[in-house]
Amino acid sequence: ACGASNESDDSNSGSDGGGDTQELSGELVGAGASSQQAAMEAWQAGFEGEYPGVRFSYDPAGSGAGREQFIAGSTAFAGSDAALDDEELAQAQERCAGGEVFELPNYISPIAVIFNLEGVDELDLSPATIAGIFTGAITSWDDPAIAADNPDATLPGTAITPVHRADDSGTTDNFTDYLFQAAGDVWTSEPDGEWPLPGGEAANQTSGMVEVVGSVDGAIGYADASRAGDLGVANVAVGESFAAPTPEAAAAVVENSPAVEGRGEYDFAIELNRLTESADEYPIVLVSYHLGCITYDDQETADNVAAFMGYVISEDGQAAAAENAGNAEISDALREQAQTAVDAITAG
Amino acid sequence: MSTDTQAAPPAATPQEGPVRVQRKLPRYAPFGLFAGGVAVGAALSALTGFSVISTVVYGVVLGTVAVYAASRAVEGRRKATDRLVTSLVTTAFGIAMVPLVSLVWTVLDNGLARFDGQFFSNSMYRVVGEGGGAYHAVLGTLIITALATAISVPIGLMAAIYLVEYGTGRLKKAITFFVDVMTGIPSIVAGLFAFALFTLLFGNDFRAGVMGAVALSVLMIPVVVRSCEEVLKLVPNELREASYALGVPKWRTVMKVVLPTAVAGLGTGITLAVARVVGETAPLLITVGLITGTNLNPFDGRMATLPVFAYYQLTQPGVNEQAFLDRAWTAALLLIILVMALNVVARLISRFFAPTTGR
Amino acid sequence: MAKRIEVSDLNIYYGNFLAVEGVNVSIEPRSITALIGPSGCGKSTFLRSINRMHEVLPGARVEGKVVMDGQDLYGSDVDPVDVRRQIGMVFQRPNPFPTMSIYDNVIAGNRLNNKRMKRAETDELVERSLRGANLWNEVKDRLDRPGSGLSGGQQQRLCIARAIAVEPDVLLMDEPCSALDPISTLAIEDLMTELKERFTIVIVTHNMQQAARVSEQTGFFNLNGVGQPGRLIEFNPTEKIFSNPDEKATEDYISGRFG
Amino acid sequence: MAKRIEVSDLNIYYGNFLAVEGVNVSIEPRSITALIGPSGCGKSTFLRSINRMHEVLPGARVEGKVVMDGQDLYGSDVDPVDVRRQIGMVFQRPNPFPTMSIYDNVIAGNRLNNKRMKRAETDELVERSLRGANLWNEVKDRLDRPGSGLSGGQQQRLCIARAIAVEPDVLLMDEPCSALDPISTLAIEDLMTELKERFTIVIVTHNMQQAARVSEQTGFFNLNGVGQPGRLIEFNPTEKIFSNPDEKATEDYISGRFG
Amino acid sequence: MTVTKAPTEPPAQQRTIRRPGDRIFAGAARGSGIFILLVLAGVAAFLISEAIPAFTASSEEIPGGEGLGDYVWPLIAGTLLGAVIALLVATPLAVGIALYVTYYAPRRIATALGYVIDLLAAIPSVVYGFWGLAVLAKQLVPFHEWLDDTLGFIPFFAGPASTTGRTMLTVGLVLAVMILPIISAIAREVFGQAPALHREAALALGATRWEMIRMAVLPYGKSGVIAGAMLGLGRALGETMAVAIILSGGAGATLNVISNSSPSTIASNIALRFPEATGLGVNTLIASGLVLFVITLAVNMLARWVVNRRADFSGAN
Ligand SMILES: Nc1ncnc2c1ncn2[C@@H]1O[C@H](COP(=O)(O)OP(=O)(O)OP(=O)(O)O)[C@@H](O)[C@H]1O
Ligand SMILES: Nc1ncnc2c1ncn2[C@@H]1O[C@H](COP(=O)(O)OP(=O)(O)OP(=O)(O)O)[C@@H](O)[C@H]1O
Ligand SMILES: [Mg+2]
Ligand SMILES: [Mg+2]
Ligand SMILES: O=P([O-])([O-])[O-]
Repeated sequence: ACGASNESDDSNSGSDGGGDTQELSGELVGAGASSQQAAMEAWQAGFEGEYPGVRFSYDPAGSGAGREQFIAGSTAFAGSDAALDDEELAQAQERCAGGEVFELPNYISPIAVIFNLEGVDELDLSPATIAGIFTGAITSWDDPAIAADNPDATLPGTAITPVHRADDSGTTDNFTDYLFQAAGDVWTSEPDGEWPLPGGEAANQTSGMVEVVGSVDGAIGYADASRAGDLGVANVAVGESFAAPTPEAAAAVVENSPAVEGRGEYDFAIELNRLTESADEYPIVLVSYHLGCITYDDQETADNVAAFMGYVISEDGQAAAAENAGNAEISDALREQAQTAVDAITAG
Repeated sequence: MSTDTQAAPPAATPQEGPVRVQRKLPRYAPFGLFAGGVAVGAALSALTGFSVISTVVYGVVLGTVAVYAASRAVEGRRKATDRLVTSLVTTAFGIAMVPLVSLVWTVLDNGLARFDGQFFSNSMYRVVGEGGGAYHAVLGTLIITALATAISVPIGLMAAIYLVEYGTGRLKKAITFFVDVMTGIPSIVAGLFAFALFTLLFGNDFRAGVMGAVALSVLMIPVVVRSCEEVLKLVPNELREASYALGVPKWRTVMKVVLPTAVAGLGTGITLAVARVVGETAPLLITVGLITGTNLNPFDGRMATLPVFAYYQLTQPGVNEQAFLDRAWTAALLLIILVMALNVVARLISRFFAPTTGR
Repeated sequence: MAKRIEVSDLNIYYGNFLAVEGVNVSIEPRSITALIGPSGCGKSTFLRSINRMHEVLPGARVEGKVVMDGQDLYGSDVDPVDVRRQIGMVFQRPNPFPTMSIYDNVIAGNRLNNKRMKRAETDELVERSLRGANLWNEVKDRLDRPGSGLSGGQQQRLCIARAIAVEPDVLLMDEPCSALDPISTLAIEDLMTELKERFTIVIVTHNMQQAARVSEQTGFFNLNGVGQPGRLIEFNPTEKIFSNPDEKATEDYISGRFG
Repeated sequence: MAKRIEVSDLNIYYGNFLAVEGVNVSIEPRSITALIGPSGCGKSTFLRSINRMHEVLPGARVEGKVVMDGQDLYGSDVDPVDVRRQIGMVFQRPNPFPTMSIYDNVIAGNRLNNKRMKRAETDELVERSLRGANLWNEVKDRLDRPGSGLSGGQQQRLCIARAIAVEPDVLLMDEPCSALDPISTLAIEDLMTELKERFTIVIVTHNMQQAARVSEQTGFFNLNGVGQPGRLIEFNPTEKIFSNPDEKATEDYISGRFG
Repeated sequence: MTVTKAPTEPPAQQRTIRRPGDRIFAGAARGSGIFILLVLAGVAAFLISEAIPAFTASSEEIPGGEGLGDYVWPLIAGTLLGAVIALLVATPLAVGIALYVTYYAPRRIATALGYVIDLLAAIPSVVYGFWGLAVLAKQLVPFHEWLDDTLGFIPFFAGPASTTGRTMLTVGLVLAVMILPIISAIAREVFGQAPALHREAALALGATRWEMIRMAVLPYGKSGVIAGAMLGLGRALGETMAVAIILSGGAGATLNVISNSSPSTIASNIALRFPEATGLGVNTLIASGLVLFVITLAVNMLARWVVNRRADFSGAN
């Protein structure tokens, strides 16, 4: 009687094509990265369509919080912009009845270098130039370094306002990781979720970043490519050419990156290849994982997690997410790999 | 300064009247002078590069100075001071209107897009992209706020009563002092505290609306105590004595004489306290999280609330960004309407009880 | 149900300030006792100590005994609320409840104590009390209006009506007529004379004619100097006080000037 | 600097309620005028309309003229603040400023006009005013204490001191002695007699002996019934009023009972 | 009801017996007061126990690698700076508004105007944040430049002026708007209650409206204004989301309120870092919360000391 009009059991369930809704019940609780929130909405909606009996919730509390809650056992799975470190891995295994942990790179999204410069729509930037801009070494848009990357462009003398994230974020972590690996001497700070340099213009969340870059002529920042909107998006030097942050290029770089060494059978954490020279790959990519147990204490949770992860990596699931969040779909190779983990989930 | 302001100079006495009517500015002179000041201010700001803010600032300053100077010259120091304060006080009100209008305009401008039936009847259950609504979040906010109010108002009001009617010595001092300290607890810390408390009591995976209500209560209680205390202090002792002298026990005196006399102020205070917490995001983010469906049971499971809903819609939109932003602003608009409605209810209640003042 | 009140060795303090010292007096039942004396000598303070209203002020306290029909009102087993229920009071400054209508003000003593009464009963009580206080005609058409909209004298009479509506055994009145016109004063005096058939009445007044007119016993308070405590100088039948007082101070005060 | 006040066709309203109707009277300078009448007939209301204190109440307004030495006090070019500066007032209920010391209360009015008075001057002024109000001896040792800690009568005298400290041309007093003992009353009466050499004084009193003692002129207010406006029934020299009034109503009222 | 003169001898009330109703009611009132103290003690205990690891950790382990002191110091500066700006701007404004509503505005619309200001309290802090970011900050850019140009010699306005306006000054102003309704609502209540008796006493002495207010209203309402200001200050010190959204924070301690490198505030820093924080990071954030707690304590002690110096003349009763 008190439900929302779109929640009544009979009206909606299974209406979108799935046909055979399955008999699962109970709860499925996850928490973690907010980066995948938009994709998660799509996954949740699709999953709830197929399994109307399961009460699903995902708390976009942040990757760190997600990992902690998972380890503490208060959630069944976590979303995380970073793979578990060794210490966390040990704790996670303990939480998983002493068994194995899965880490699936299910959300892949290119990070765009966004800019707002009157009269300039196209911009190519090399890693060293980007780093120079963000360290404050390059202060004006007509700097020779930028001109060298863009021989054909007419660049104004506008001052550059570099904008970084004020909050601790996966986006910053990946962006600084890229600069650290690709920019050579120009960038010396260790990669970190918190912006490592003092001072400068800082903005909260991707939305703050987009707002600030959008409001200041001469501003430059970095954000999830799907959120760039009307802002200029720079092409980033890859080898001899410049690549745009397309989903395909992002998926490609993930597929071709090596796995992290010495992890479990179902732990597919990867070491992103930031130094790729392939023109089809875009190196500034954020990968957000789903973390969970291979063995759960109870059957219900195991079934629910398996069903959810199965849906997420399915073509339907990936397509739904891509449509809502603008991220890259995982490749077939990654899907097959992930499927082995999903199949292995049991209770015990 | 002191010598030339001595009393009203008899020189300033015009016509025959016995009341030493000092010369007076004509009725509309202050307005005219003020307008003149604003005009000069506009000209000045045009010289220095025209902008709305500088025009207003220069204008108000010059207008005020013009009125003061003219009044000072014609009517003397006291009258001039009076006019100056009138200008200042009116300006203060005007200044406050600027952000208010701007804020309300911003919220209305952005929030009316989705102010439709669907928004009130639908939740976000299985909604991707466009559509959906905040039905679940509205109910969540109402339930959690009601719960927080139910916790905070009795405790806060009783504590205020203690402070005003019973308190003595150290305990009173301690409570007054620490209630002030409590107002400084950051909302996010309140959330962390409630989270830790419930985790301690009910284990790791316990999540419920009541956690949020407790977090909000930590923020709300000091506001209730402080504002109620101030209002109760204003009830004249005469009335208490009149009641005691009729053989009415103290507690009945408090309940039936003191509280009704102060009810209008209490209403304001409690409304203020509710308004203070109803829009809180951080503590709810930590404690009750967010779900897409409707949960009406505050003792089990996560709940959606309007501020958290708005926050995520604003900060984590999908590709179809506008749909998310629209939902966020409409949620904000709804919050404002909610508090307004509450305000009206409080006024009605107090109108019902309030003393009709006479001499 | 009138009561005899015996006060012995009463000292009354505001914090550390001794305001009234060593009062010994016996107040007869079914009589009117008047208290007179210069301003600030402690008449109000003494009056308030009889029904334990004094102690509601922070730091205020008394030493000594106030015995009503054998029971020490300051005894450790006595509830001040019960004392005040039996000893009513009218204050120097009228203090009707601003949240209540005139009607509700009159029956406040009953209402506030949650006494259930039938509507007809309360109507009757309100009319009787207001008539007693000589206010009925002026307010009978606006009983539902707030009590604070009345003139000063009307307010005072409303407070008198409120006090007699609870039918106490003893009625303390602190200058009840100081804000009243002669007609109302007369009515109140008649009322007192009527009430004393059943009640014990103690009245503080600056109007010595009033004291002479209505009271059987008169007490004269005085103080030796500023900062000194007030004392009950003389307590005697009113006739004697006004014709042939024992004390020189009393005579000086009374002959100084009449009301 | 005493002033003659002429009131013509004055109607005084509280919102839509006509409280006082059609007052015509001329108040002589250098004299004391007493206003008497039953409670609620509008004496206070009329008094407050003379110095434009009436209009501070929401909805309160007047019609008609109050002319002081040829100038209409309700004229459009007259500032009520100036009116009140010259027509001082003492209220029925004492109202010292609770946040000020006794000393500061006395010179509160003077401080307004003259920010920087020499300490010696103010000391002198405070003493003179307090002596005038017969309060000096009682409070001289605690001038720096809050005015609210005094007894009712002391507070009233403090207010009188405050009003005379600004030396107004006209002094309005609303039952100034109703809370005072005979000695203080006498002192205030003496003070009035002294002040009338220079000032015009209007006093509301319920004490007809007081009216007879101190006033030259007396006005009798009355009202025909409840809800009716009060009227000035008779205005005559005091002697005449008390011996041979023109109106039957006056005679009835006065002979009804004295003080 | 003031506690100025505590009786030196045992008060007479000791002998007073209380009726059951009174005992229960008084007990409930007292219990509520004590309960509040317990809650606060709970919060303090929580903060302390969670903060201890951060205090005992070696300085390299603290985020930033320079130790807890270096981590928290800029945050303290930022917190105080923002709150002080807010209080300095809001208190006089709120008093002005309250006076306007109670004694200056046309009577018929006065109450309505009061509610209008209350609307400011109804606006959620997230909305303040986005409004500050998208509307106010931009409008204030020229003001920042003007301050830099004309008052640049004062350390507070040393510049360089921010090009986005997302500065401590803007945050202070937004906080001022947020606390305005709190202070003005309480001030309005107490000003409105100033006894007519005393207001009339002032007017009858020939006081102008302002002088009447100074003599009879302000002294009476002083404690209320202070109470409101303390509530407002608490809110300003603890405001989380609005500051997190508006401020371009994260820099070291500075007095400069108009540049784009401001220190963050304690509360907003917690909000920005907490979701991604793990282990000692969490402890450090909570330690900073404890510091804010102590700051609030100190500020209140100071305020109380100032207020109590003339408590004898409190207007109430
Ligand atoms: N609340 C109080 N705190 C301290 N002292 C007080 C208080 N009330 C009265 N006093 C002092 O106690 C003494 C007696 O005061 P009280 O009011 O009893 O006088 P009173 O005889 O009733 O005078 P009046 O005729 O003027 O009413 C005075 O010196 C007065 O200043
Ligand atoms: N604030 C007010 N609002 C409405 N009516 C009022 C107000 N004050 C007084 N009145 C009414 O105006 C009439 C005259 O009152 P006023 O106070 O002038 O009487 P008074 O002659 O001074 O009486 P008293 O001798 O009792 O003081 C009364 O009917 C009273 O009820
Ligand atoms: Mg007395
Ligand atoms: Mg009167
Ligand atoms: O996805 P974020 O962690 O950068 O907000």
